[in-house]
Amino acid sequence: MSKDSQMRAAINQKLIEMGERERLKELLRAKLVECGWKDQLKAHCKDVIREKGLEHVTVEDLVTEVTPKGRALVPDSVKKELLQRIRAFLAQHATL
Amino acid sequence: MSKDSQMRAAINQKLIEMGERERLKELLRAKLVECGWKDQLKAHCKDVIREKGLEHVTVEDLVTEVTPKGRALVPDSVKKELLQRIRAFLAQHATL
Amino acid sequence: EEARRRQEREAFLNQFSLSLCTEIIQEVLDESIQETASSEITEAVNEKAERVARCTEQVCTSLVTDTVDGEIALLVDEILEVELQRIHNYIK
Repeated sequence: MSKDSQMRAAINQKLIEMGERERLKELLRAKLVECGWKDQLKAHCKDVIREKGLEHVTVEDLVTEVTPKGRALVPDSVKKELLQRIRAFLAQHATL
Repeated sequence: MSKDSQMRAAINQKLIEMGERERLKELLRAKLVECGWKDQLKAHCKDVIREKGLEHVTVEDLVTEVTPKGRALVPDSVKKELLQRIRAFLAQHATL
Repeated sequence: EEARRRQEREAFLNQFSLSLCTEIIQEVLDESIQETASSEITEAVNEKAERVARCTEQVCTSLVTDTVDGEIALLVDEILEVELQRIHNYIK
Protein backbone atom coordinates (compact mmCIF):
# COMPACT_ATOMS: atom_id res chain seq x y z
CA MET A 1 0.00 0.00 0.00
CA SER A 2 1.46 3.38 -0.99
CA LYS A 3 1.87 6.18 1.53
CA ASP A 4 -0.94 8.13 -0.14
CA SER A 5 -3.42 5.29 0.03
CA GLN A 6 -2.45 4.64 3.64
CA MET A 7 -3.17 8.28 4.45
CA ARG A 8 -6.40 8.22 2.51
CA ALA A 9 -7.54 5.11 4.35
CA ALA A 10 -6.60 6.64 7.72
CA ILE A 11 -8.45 9.90 7.05
CA ASN A 12 -11.49 8.07 5.74
CA GLN A 13 -11.52 5.91 8.84
CA LYS A 14 -11.28 8.99 11.05
CA LEU A 15 -14.07 10.77 9.13
CA ILE A 16 -16.34 7.81 9.71
CA GLU A 17 -15.35 7.43 13.38
CA MET A 18 -15.97 11.11 14.08
CA GLY A 19 -19.34 10.96 12.31
CA GLU A 20 -18.23 13.64 9.86
CA ARG A 21 -18.87 11.54 6.77
CA GLU A 22 -22.50 11.05 7.82
CA ARG A 23 -22.82 14.76 8.67
CA LEU A 24 -21.51 15.66 5.21
CA LYS A 25 -24.04 13.37 3.58
CA GLU A 26 -26.80 14.82 5.74
CA LEU A 27 -25.77 18.34 4.80
CA LEU A 28 -25.85 17.44 1.12
CA ARG A 29 -29.28 15.82 1.45
CA ALA A 30 -30.61 18.96 3.13
CA LYS A 31 -29.06 21.19 0.45
CA LEU A 32 -30.64 19.07 -2.31
CA VAL A 33 -34.06 19.61 -0.79
CA GLU A 34 -33.40 23.30 -0.13
CA CYS A 35 -32.25 24.10 -3.68
CA GLY A 36 -35.26 22.36 -5.26
CA TRP A 37 -33.26 19.44 -6.68
CA LYS A 38 -35.51 16.89 -5.00
CA ASP A 39 -38.68 18.51 -6.34
CA GLN A 40 -37.19 18.68 -9.84
CA LEU A 41 -36.27 15.01 -9.63
CA LYS A 42 -39.75 14.08 -8.45
CA ALA A 43 -41.28 16.03 -11.33
CA HIS A 44 -38.93 14.31 -13.79
CA CYS A 45 -39.90 10.90 -12.39
CA LYS A 46 -43.58 11.78 -12.81
CA ASP A 47 -42.94 12.86 -16.43
CA VAL A 48 -41.18 9.59 -17.24
CA ILE A 49 -43.94 7.51 -15.62
CA ARG A 50 -46.57 9.48 -17.56
CA GLU A 51 -44.71 9.18 -20.87
CA LYS A 52 -43.92 5.48 -20.62
CA GLY A 53 -47.05 4.41 -18.79
CA LEU A 54 -46.96 3.03 -15.26
CA GLU A 55 -47.30 -0.57 -16.42
CA HIS A 56 -44.14 -0.26 -18.53
CA VAL A 57 -41.81 1.19 -15.87
CA THR A 58 -39.97 -0.60 -13.08
CA VAL A 59 -38.07 1.19 -10.32
CA GLU A 60 -34.80 0.14 -12.01
CA ASP A 61 -35.92 1.58 -15.36
CA LEU A 62 -36.87 4.81 -13.69
CA VAL A 63 -33.56 5.06 -11.84
CA THR A 64 -31.63 4.48 -15.09
CA GLU A 65 -33.76 7.02 -16.91
CA VAL A 66 -33.55 9.86 -14.38
CA THR A 67 -29.98 9.43 -13.12
CA PRO A 68 -28.23 11.50 -15.84
CA LYS A 69 -30.57 14.44 -15.31
CA GLY A 70 -30.43 13.97 -11.54
CA ARG A 71 -26.65 14.29 -11.61
CA ALA A 72 -26.69 17.24 -13.99
CA LEU A 73 -29.22 19.10 -11.87
CA VAL A 74 -27.00 19.39 -8.77
CA PRO A 75 -26.07 23.10 -8.58
CA ASP A 76 -22.36 23.96 -8.65
CA SER A 77 -22.87 26.11 -5.56
CA VAL A 78 -23.92 23.00 -3.59
CA LYS A 79 -20.89 21.02 -4.75
CA LYS A 80 -18.67 23.97 -3.90
CA GLU A 81 -20.13 24.32 -0.42
CA LEU A 82 -19.57 20.64 0.27
CA LEU A 83 -15.97 20.84 -0.92
CA GLN A 84 -15.34 23.88 1.28
CA ARG A 85 -16.76 22.10 4.28
CA ILE A 86 -14.51 19.08 3.63
CA ARG A 87 -11.47 21.34 3.28
CA ALA A 88 -12.35 23.25 6.43
CA PHE A 89 -12.74 20.02 8.37
CA LEU A 90 -9.39 18.69 7.17
CA ALA A 91 -7.71 22.01 7.97
CA GLN A 92 -9.19 22.00 11.46
CA HIS A 93 -7.99 18.50 12.07
CA ALA A 94 -4.53 18.91 10.64
CA THR A 95 -3.24 15.92 12.57
CA LEU A 96 -5.39 13.52 10.55
CA MET B 1 -60.85 14.65 -20.74
CA SER B 2 -59.79 14.13 -17.13
CA LYS B 3 -58.03 10.96 -16.02
CA ASP B 4 -61.15 9.94 -14.12
CA SER B 5 -63.45 10.30 -17.11
CA GLN B 6 -60.96 8.38 -19.26
CA MET B 7 -60.94 5.62 -16.69
CA ARG B 8 -64.74 5.53 -16.45
CA ALA B 9 -64.98 5.42 -20.25
CA ALA B 10 -62.49 2.53 -20.35
CA ILE B 11 -64.41 0.57 -17.71
CA ASN B 12 -67.74 1.13 -19.47
CA GLN B 13 -66.24 0.20 -22.83
CA LYS B 14 -64.93 -3.08 -21.42
CA LEU B 15 -68.27 -3.88 -19.77
CA ILE B 16 -70.18 -3.19 -22.98
CA GLU B 17 -67.71 -5.00 -25.27
CA MET B 18 -67.96 -8.21 -23.32
CA GLY B 19 -71.74 -8.00 -22.85
CA GLU B 20 -71.23 -7.70 -19.10
CA ARG B 21 -73.12 -4.41 -18.78
CA GLU B 22 -76.29 -6.04 -20.07
CA ARG B 23 -75.77 -9.09 -17.82
CA LEU B 24 -75.31 -6.81 -14.81
CA LYS B 25 -78.50 -4.91 -15.61
CA GLU B 26 -80.34 -8.20 -15.93
CA LEU B 27 -78.96 -9.36 -12.59
CA LEU B 28 -80.01 -6.09 -10.98
CA ARG B 29 -83.54 -6.33 -12.40
CA ALA B 30 -83.85 -9.82 -10.95
CA LYS B 31 -82.53 -8.60 -7.58
CA LEU B 32 -85.04 -5.74 -7.57
CA VAL B 33 -87.88 -8.18 -7.93
CA GLU B 34 -86.38 -10.61 -5.43
CA CYS B 35 -85.86 -8.02 -2.69
CA GLY B 36 -89.37 -6.60 -2.99
CA TRP B 37 -88.30 -3.29 -4.54
CA LYS B 38 -90.72 -3.67 -7.40
CA ASP B 39 -93.69 -4.34 -5.10
CA GLN B 40 -92.80 -1.41 -2.85
CA LEU B 41 -92.55 0.93 -5.80
CA LYS B 42 -95.79 -0.31 -7.28
CA ALA B 43 -97.52 0.43 -3.98
CA HIS B 44 -95.94 3.87 -3.90
CA CYS B 45 -97.17 4.61 -7.43
CA LYS B 46 -100.68 3.58 -6.47
CA ASP B 47 -100.54 5.85 -3.39
CA VAL B 48 -99.51 8.81 -5.53
CA ILE B 49 -102.27 8.11 -8.05
CA ARG B 50 -104.81 7.81 -5.24
CA GLU B 51 -103.63 11.07 -3.63
CA LYS B 52 -103.54 13.13 -6.82
CA GLY B 53 -106.36 11.46 -8.67
CA LEU B 54 -105.83 9.55 -11.90
CA GLU B 55 -107.07 12.42 -14.05
CA HIS B 56 -104.32 14.68 -12.68
CA VAL B 57 -101.40 12.32 -13.23
CA THR B 58 -99.31 12.00 -16.41
CA VAL B 59 -96.60 9.42 -17.02
CA GLU B 60 -93.94 12.16 -16.64
CA ASP B 61 -95.45 13.42 -13.35
CA LEU B 62 -95.53 9.98 -11.88
CA VAL B 63 -91.98 9.17 -13.01
CA THR B 64 -90.72 12.45 -11.50
CA GLU B 65 -92.65 11.80 -8.31
CA VAL B 66 -91.52 8.25 -7.63
CA THR B 67 -87.95 8.34 -8.98
CA PRO B 68 -86.25 9.68 -5.81
CA LYS B 69 -87.91 7.02 -3.66
CA GLY B 70 -87.28 4.35 -6.30
CA ARG B 71 -83.57 5.13 -6.30
CA ALA B 72 -83.38 5.33 -2.52
CA LEU B 73 -85.16 2.02 -2.07
CA VAL B 74 -82.47 -0.02 -3.79
CA PRO B 75 -80.91 -1.99 -0.91
CA ASP B 76 -77.22 -1.36 -0.17
CA SER B 77 -76.60 -5.09 -0.25
CA VAL B 78 -77.74 -5.19 -3.88
CA LYS B 79 -75.49 -2.26 -4.83
CA LYS B 80 -72.62 -3.89 -2.98
CA GLU B 81 -73.11 -7.18 -4.77
CA LEU B 82 -73.13 -5.43 -8.11
CA LEU B 83 -69.97 -3.49 -7.25
CA GLN B 84 -68.21 -6.69 -6.25
CA ARG B 85 -69.24 -8.31 -9.47
CA ILE B 86 -67.86 -5.38 -11.51
CA ARG B 87 -64.61 -5.48 -9.54
CA ALA B 88 -64.25 -9.21 -10.14
CA PHE B 89 -64.96 -8.75 -13.83
CA LEU B 90 -62.36 -6.00 -14.17
CA ALA B 91 -59.79 -8.02 -12.26
CA GLN B 92 -60.31 -10.90 -14.67
CA HIS B 93 -60.68 -9.08 -17.95
CA ALA B 94 -59.33 -5.58 -17.99
CA THR B 95 -55.90 -3.99 -18.22
CA LEU B 96 -56.87 -0.51 -17.15
CA GLU C 1 12.52 19.98 2.63
CA GLU C 2 9.90 21.30 5.03
CA ALA C 3 8.39 23.51 2.31
CA ARG C 4 8.35 20.62 -0.13
CA ARG C 5 6.63 18.39 2.42
CA ARG C 6 4.04 21.08 3.14
CA GLN C 7 3.42 21.51 -0.57
CA GLU C 8 3.00 17.77 -1.03
CA ARG C 9 0.57 17.55 1.88
CA GLU C 10 -1.36 20.51 0.48
CA ALA C 11 -1.63 18.82 -2.92
CA PHE C 12 -2.66 15.55 -1.30
CA LEU C 13 -5.38 17.22 0.78
CA ASN C 14 -6.69 19.06 -2.27
CA GLN C 15 -6.91 15.91 -4.26
CA PHE C 16 -8.35 13.99 -1.33
CA SER C 17 -11.01 16.63 -0.68
CA LEU C 18 -12.06 16.60 -4.30
CA SER C 19 -12.34 12.85 -4.52
CA LEU C 20 -14.18 12.64 -1.17
CA CYS C 21 -16.56 15.35 -2.34
CA THR C 22 -17.27 13.48 -5.60
CA GLU C 23 -17.70 10.22 -3.71
CA ILE C 24 -20.17 11.70 -1.22
CA ILE C 25 -22.16 13.42 -3.97
CA GLN C 26 -22.37 10.18 -5.92
CA GLU C 27 -23.42 8.16 -2.86
CA VAL C 28 -26.08 10.65 -1.79
CA LEU C 29 -27.40 11.07 -5.34
CA ASP C 30 -27.60 7.33 -5.90
CA GLU C 31 -29.48 6.87 -2.63
CA SER C 32 -31.78 9.83 -3.23
CA ILE C 33 -32.55 8.87 -6.83
CA GLN C 34 -33.30 5.28 -5.83
CA GLU C 35 -35.51 6.45 -2.97
CA THR C 36 -37.33 9.05 -5.08
CA ALA C 37 -37.90 6.68 -8.01
CA SER C 38 -39.21 4.01 -5.69
CA SER C 39 -41.56 6.35 -3.83
CA GLU C 40 -42.81 7.91 -7.08
CA ILE C 41 -43.64 4.48 -8.50
CA THR C 42 -45.40 3.51 -5.27
CA GLU C 43 -47.31 6.78 -5.30
CA ALA C 44 -48.34 6.30 -8.94
CA VAL C 45 -49.45 2.71 -8.24
CA ASN C 46 -51.53 3.81 -5.22
CA GLU C 47 -52.99 6.73 -7.12
CA LYS C 48 -54.04 4.43 -9.94
CA ALA C 49 -55.56 1.87 -7.57
CA GLU C 50 -57.55 4.66 -5.91
CA ARG C 51 -58.70 5.93 -9.30
CA VAL C 52 -59.80 2.44 -10.42
CA ALA C 53 -61.71 1.95 -7.16
CA ARG C 54 -63.35 5.36 -7.34
CA CYS C 55 -64.30 5.08 -11.02
CA THR C 56 -65.59 1.52 -10.60
CA GLU C 57 -67.93 2.79 -7.86
CA GLN C 58 -69.09 5.64 -10.08
CA VAL C 59 -69.71 3.28 -13.01
CA CYS C 60 -71.65 0.99 -10.68
CA THR C 61 -73.75 3.86 -9.35
CA SER C 62 -74.61 5.05 -12.84
CA LEU C 63 -75.46 1.49 -13.91
CA VAL C 64 -77.81 1.18 -10.94
CA THR C 65 -79.39 4.57 -11.70
CA ASP C 66 -79.84 3.75 -15.41
CA THR C 67 -81.41 0.39 -14.67
CA VAL C 68 -83.63 1.68 -11.86
CA ASP C 69 -84.82 4.64 -13.96
CA GLY C 70 -85.62 2.28 -16.83
CA GLU C 71 -87.55 0.00 -14.51
CA ILE C 72 -89.44 2.95 -13.00
CA ALA C 73 -90.47 4.15 -16.48
CA LEU C 74 -91.74 0.69 -17.39
CA LEU C 75 -93.53 0.25 -14.09
CA VAL C 76 -95.23 3.65 -14.29
CA ASP C 77 -96.40 2.92 -17.85
CA GLU C 78 -97.71 -0.43 -16.80
CA ILE C 79 -99.54 0.86 -13.69
CA LEU C 80 -101.16 3.79 -15.48
CA GLU C 81 -102.23 1.46 -18.26
CA VAL C 82 -103.86 -0.88 -15.76
CA GLU C 83 -105.52 1.99 -13.88
CA LEU C 84 -106.91 3.46 -17.11
CA GLN C 85 -108.16 0.07 -18.18
CA ARG C 86 -109.84 -0.32 -14.82
CA ILE C 87 -111.61 3.05 -15.20
CA HIS C 88 -112.67 2.17 -18.76
CA ASN C 89 -114.12 -1.11 -17.61
CA TYR C 90 -115.88 0.69 -14.77
CA ILE C 91 -117.38 3.29 -17.15
CA LYS C 92 -118.50 0.58 -19.54
